[in-house]
Amino acid sequence: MSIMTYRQALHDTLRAEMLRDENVFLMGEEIGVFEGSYKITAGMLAEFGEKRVRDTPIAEEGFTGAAIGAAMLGLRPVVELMTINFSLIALDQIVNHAAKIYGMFGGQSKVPMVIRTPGGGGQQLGATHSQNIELYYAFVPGMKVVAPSTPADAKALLLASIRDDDPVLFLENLALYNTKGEVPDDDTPAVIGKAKVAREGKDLTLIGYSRMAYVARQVAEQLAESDGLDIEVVDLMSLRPLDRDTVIESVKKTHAAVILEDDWLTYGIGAEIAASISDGAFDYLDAPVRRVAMAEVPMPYSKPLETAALPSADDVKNAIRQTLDAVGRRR
Amino acid sequence: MSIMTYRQALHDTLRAEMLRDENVFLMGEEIGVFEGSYKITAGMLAEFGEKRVRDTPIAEEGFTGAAIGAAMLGLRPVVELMTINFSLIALDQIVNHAAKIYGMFGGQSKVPMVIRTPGGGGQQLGATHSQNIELYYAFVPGMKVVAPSTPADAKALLLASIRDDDPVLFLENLALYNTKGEVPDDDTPAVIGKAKVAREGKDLTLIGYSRMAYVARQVAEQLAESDGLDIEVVDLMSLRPLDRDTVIESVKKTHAAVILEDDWLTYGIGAEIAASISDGAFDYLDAPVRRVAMAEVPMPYSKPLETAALPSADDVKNAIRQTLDAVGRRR
Amino acid sequence: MTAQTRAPRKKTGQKTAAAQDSTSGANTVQDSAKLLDFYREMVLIRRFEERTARAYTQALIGGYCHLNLGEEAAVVGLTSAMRDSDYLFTNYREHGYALARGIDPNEVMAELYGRADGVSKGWGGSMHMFDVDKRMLGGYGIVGGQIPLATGAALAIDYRGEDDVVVCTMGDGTTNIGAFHESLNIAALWNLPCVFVIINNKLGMGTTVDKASAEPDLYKRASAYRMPSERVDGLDPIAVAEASQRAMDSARAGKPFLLEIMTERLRGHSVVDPAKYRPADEVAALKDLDPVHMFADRLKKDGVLDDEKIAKIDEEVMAVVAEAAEFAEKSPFPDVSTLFDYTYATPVPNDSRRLPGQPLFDPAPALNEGAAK
Amino acid sequence: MTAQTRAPRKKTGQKTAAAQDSTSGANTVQDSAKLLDFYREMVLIRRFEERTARAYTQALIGGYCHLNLGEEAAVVGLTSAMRDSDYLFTNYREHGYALARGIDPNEVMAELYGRADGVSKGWGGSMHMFDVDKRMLGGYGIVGGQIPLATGAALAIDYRGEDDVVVCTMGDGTTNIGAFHESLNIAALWNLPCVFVIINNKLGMGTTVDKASAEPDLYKRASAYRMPSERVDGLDPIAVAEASQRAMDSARAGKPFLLEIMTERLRGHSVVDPAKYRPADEVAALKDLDPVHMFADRLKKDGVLDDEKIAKIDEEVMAVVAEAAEFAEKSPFPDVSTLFDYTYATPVPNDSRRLPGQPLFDPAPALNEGAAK
Ligand SMILES: Cc1ncc(C[n+]2csc(CCOP(=O)(O)OP(=O)(O)O)c2C)c(N)n1
Ligand SMILES: Cc1ncc(C[n+]2csc(CCOP(=O)(O)OP(=O)(O)O)c2C)c(N)n1
Ligand SMILES: [Mg+2]
Ligand SMILES: [Mg+2]
Repeated sequence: MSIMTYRQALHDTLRAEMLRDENVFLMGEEIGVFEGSYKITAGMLAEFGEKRVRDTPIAEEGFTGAAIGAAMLGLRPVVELMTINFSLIALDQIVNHAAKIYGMFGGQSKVPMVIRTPGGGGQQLGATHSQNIELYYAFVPGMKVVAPSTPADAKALLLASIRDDDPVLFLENLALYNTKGEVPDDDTPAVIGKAKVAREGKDLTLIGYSRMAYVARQVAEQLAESDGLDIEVVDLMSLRPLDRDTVIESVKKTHAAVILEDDWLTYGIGAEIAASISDGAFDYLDAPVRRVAMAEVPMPYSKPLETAALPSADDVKNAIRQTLDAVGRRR
Repeated sequence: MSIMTYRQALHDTLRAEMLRDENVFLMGEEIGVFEGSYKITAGMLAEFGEKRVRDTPIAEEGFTGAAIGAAMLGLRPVVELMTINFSLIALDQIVNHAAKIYGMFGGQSKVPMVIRTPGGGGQQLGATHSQNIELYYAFVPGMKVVAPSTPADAKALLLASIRDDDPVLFLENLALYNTKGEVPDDDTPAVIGKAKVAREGKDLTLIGYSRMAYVARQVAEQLAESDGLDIEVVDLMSLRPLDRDTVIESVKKTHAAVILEDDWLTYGIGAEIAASISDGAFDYLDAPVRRVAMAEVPMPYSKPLETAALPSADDVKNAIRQTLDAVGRRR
Repeated sequence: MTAQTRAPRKKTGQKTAAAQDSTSGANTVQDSAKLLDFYREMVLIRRFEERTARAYTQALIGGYCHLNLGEEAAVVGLTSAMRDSDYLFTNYREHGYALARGIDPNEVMAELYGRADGVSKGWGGSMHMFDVDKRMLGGYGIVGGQIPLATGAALAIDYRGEDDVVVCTMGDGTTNIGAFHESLNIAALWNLPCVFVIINNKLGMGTTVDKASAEPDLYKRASAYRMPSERVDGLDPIAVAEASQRAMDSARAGKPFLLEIMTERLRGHSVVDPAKYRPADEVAALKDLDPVHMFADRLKKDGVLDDEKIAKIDEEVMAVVAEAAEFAEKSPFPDVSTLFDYTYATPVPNDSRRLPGQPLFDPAPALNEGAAK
Repeated sequence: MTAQTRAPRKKTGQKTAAAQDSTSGANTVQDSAKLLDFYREMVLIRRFEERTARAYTQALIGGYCHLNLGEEAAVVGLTSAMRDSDYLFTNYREHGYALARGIDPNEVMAELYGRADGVSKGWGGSMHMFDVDKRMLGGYGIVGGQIPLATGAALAIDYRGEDDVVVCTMGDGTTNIGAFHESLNIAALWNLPCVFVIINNKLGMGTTVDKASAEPDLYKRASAYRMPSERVDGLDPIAVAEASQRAMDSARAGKPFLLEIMTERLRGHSVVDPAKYRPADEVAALKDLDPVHMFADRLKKDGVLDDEKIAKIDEEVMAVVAEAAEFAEKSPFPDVSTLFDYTYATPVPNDSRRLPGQPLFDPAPALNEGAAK
């Protein structure tokens, strides 16, 4: 067990997997000479050489597709897409090819690959560079989508993703790279398709993933201090498959739920969570499921506007209080 | 008022708008010499010439982007994307450019364009050609997304879309092209962002859009006959903006809802509808909102598999009966 | 059965010198046995596609269905230059390639019929033939979608230091899409063993090459990547075989190649397209541009073939095709219970296996049966 | 205020003959006033960008921030060949273009600061400068994203039979993306009045051209579209101006053009990049490759400029830049109440105007306050 950043956990895990299996190799823009836009691959080119750490041309569709083809022949490419915003250019290759090849050809060819890419907002990157569009992948049967929120989960889920025989979209987050946490030394992969209760509680279930699971844990601790509330936090960890049972078991216990998400509210990831809870815990809910999400605008550059558009910890706290209020009025 | 097919309504409306406004022009693959994959543009090249009916190279990203650029200078392009599946190649231009340009530059440039494209399944077109991915557009602030289910609505919404100053994704459906209905002669545009009650009823609200609104109306009629049920049908018509009020008003009256969709269940369009109803009509619902959607698999080619993967009228009827059953047990 | 059948070889990352395998490949195609083989294969494709068209009108085949009629010489010449261990990626117009790569016509027809014995188990249909053993790694329906994949397969070969070649075919209209550009650049940049083949039938669906490509001499586009390229008459299987051999040799030596094969499309874009948009004289001229007839005439002139042999070959081929149709018709449809078998290769918890009629959760019990409220 | 300011002209769909407007354009740049103008503009860009870098480190500017340092001659030479009515589409490295197109430096700096007086009202920031009056139709942050848009703008010009030209700049690394290929093909196919300009600074972020492009002589890629093209020394503003004029003339006459301008990147990819990956000798050599210094030396040699004038220009420019920074700092931030003003140009019902903290529905009343259950 050692304490390290989310970035370090990713770096070390990638490196260990490269050492373990020579079929694992890296592809992406600026991952070699430049050492990665966010430095996850720092030092890798020097250690592994150009064959296994491939700087690509700016051609997301071409090189992502090439990774798919290489995976069809049994290699295990790990692609870095600089941010999830640029993945739109590769979307056809991912959705219409990586996610389809196993099924469309009757199970004849696996596509064992990982696409690592950070989402994020709040960095004043403007409308095209601040989106959280994991929905585009989570929606697609054939894809697996994971979204760790801690360094330990980043390690365990990356291990699982690289060793999985299906295409996995591995969602990182710009704001998490420098966060720290304990990371176990052994390399036990996580189970893709499982959520976890990150904090036990009885008053309300707070649900998040990636950065918003991090925020959820913080808010829960703060509300314990400030309001004496006992909030249960569920970290989804995997968006596809989606572990509804863990969420619903929690809500059956707490009778109330708030969902945090960084993407737009309407049709966002939280819609499915809210719909599932409202269905599966219908007779247990004491108030409507509340969603806290980004304002539905193209993200503005200017700081005050950006701040207003993004959910804050206070927004979450208010949503929790209002929901508990509604519960109170119904009990 | 005359009776015509959905195809004819689209064709006639396009033609009328071309005659009305010389800034309106058509772009797309095979819309001219070939007269359109689904013949919506039949005869147009002969009537309007190459300048206004442009056969493009197979380059969805390039020509969709060119339409955006032309719209920025005040033209009103109507792009045909042969099926919505191919729109993935143009997604970056649509999501990161068409939908962003008005906001990202502080309102300096409008993007008055329409992207017409059919969704659909059930034609044995296999995994990559049978998807319903309107979600990808409905999710995005800055886009408008409409999805008519009748020839009359096709006309009214196409008029509204062409005359709107924002990028509109106009969703058609392969299975609707040959359906018939009455179409008014006058050219009153619909209001984008409004749903409608397509059939009044009191027992349960059945919600759909595009082909599934058509199925919903049929099922409602059949159940009136067979089971003596009085089903209210809400046709969403617009997926972005989404008219939650019309849906929720209906559910407040009927106390039960079933959603029909052609896309995959998890994270599909229905998730938002279900979440919204469960929230906005929380105290009125007598049973969980039920969703009937496609099986979550890459669509197989083989007919029996495809049929099994797609929701049938019987599936919808069962879902309605089971929901009313659950209502009964709770009342 | 997966595509990863090959044990990785010593990973030098270096191209091994392309040791020419004289039994595969077709450096010389002048001996008459080979010529007859060419002819027989061309006739097989012709008859198979004619039968396919018929089955389609009988509603035994569904979806989109694109035929290789007019491209028989191109298909046969090109595949003759491939070794058994070379890989092929192609598009939705690929029945002929499946046959030419040695896939059992029964399985190809069964796929068209959507049956369990189909080469893709009925999951793919006309546009998506795949056979891992024959190294045919797919028919693809998205225009250009196969090009990045093929490039990646070539990357895998190079990564392992193997010496197979990937052949990637596409239509003329496909050269205008971004994936073409990105892939050819990557292949040339990384010296990948890949031959990109443009089957130029001079039409997209109804759009002619000069209405789609600012450089209508498509092979010249290779210059944007410093890639060698060549154009060849695709109605002549021998010319195609020879040009293909040059292309394969180049790729095997680490220089990817762009080969443009000029063909004719004898029918519509797909089975249902009457192609009314084609000028009458162009259609009339097609009669003299039928590669099967042309090759028969030539072989007759050269004394390799006579009317009797032609009839015999036709009879043999018709029997094969008839058997394929019979086999397909008798083959069972895939069982609906297999619907969820191919979403994931590695099973994981919470994967949805719900049919459309099934509820997400078991119906809630009545209020008095144990709800918490 | 929208980009659609121009009344459509008679829609002939025909290109009007490009009547040369001798007051705009820069057919001859040999007179010393013009040379001094060039120099002054180059210095303005230089000082402005230096100030930008400083403001960034002071956290007055956020997000990504890419500078034109080293590209001053390219920017000034290229824009000098444009008429006021010509359009410009560019990428995220565009502050210099904004200045060179005559946008008030105050507004450019205010945009960088994210203020309401910014040229994009604070919504765009460093990467997204837009000014409809100056016909600068955007800075774009998605690599290659601007190329289809520029092509479409040229289509609109052609559609209306107008005779403006669209200039579309991009980096060297951008020539490897699909949008480049698709757009150049369309522009050439339809004879659109567009000049595509590659600002070749020989680097993507840290990736050199020869590691990214199989044809590193990027202007040669035009041949894949039968498009005329040329490469020019981008450290020499006069050479750039002349080459740009040829390119503009070609485009105005209906022949789109690919112009490659060779430049140097004097700093990192963006303000925060120390560019440690560049070899020491390469960095050292940059000293002699500074276009501002080179042009000053040349003008001094030609007697157009002397140290005194240099100092004076510098002083004037520094004042402009200082004022811009002051203006920016004083300009208000956009009001949060405007957050929902630019989602749609045509208002429609049910558009979401909810802040993250607001519920989707008003809190439900307590059960006894009128619920239906
Ligand atoms: C991305 C994409 N766009 C459009 C289509 C529809 N489409 C299928 S085939 C075709 C024409 C292809 O022409 P070409 O590349 O010349 O191949 P050919 O059919 O002539 O063999 C088109 C436009 C598609 N399948 N994929
Ligand atoms: C589609 C896309 N991919 C990646 C990026 C990240 N990115 C921003 S600039 C850049 C390098 C561009 O290099 P070049 O085209 O040479 O322009 P330069 O920055 O040198 O002016 C990259 C990879 C992006 N913005 N968009
Ligand atoms: Mg063709
Ligand atoms: Mg560059």
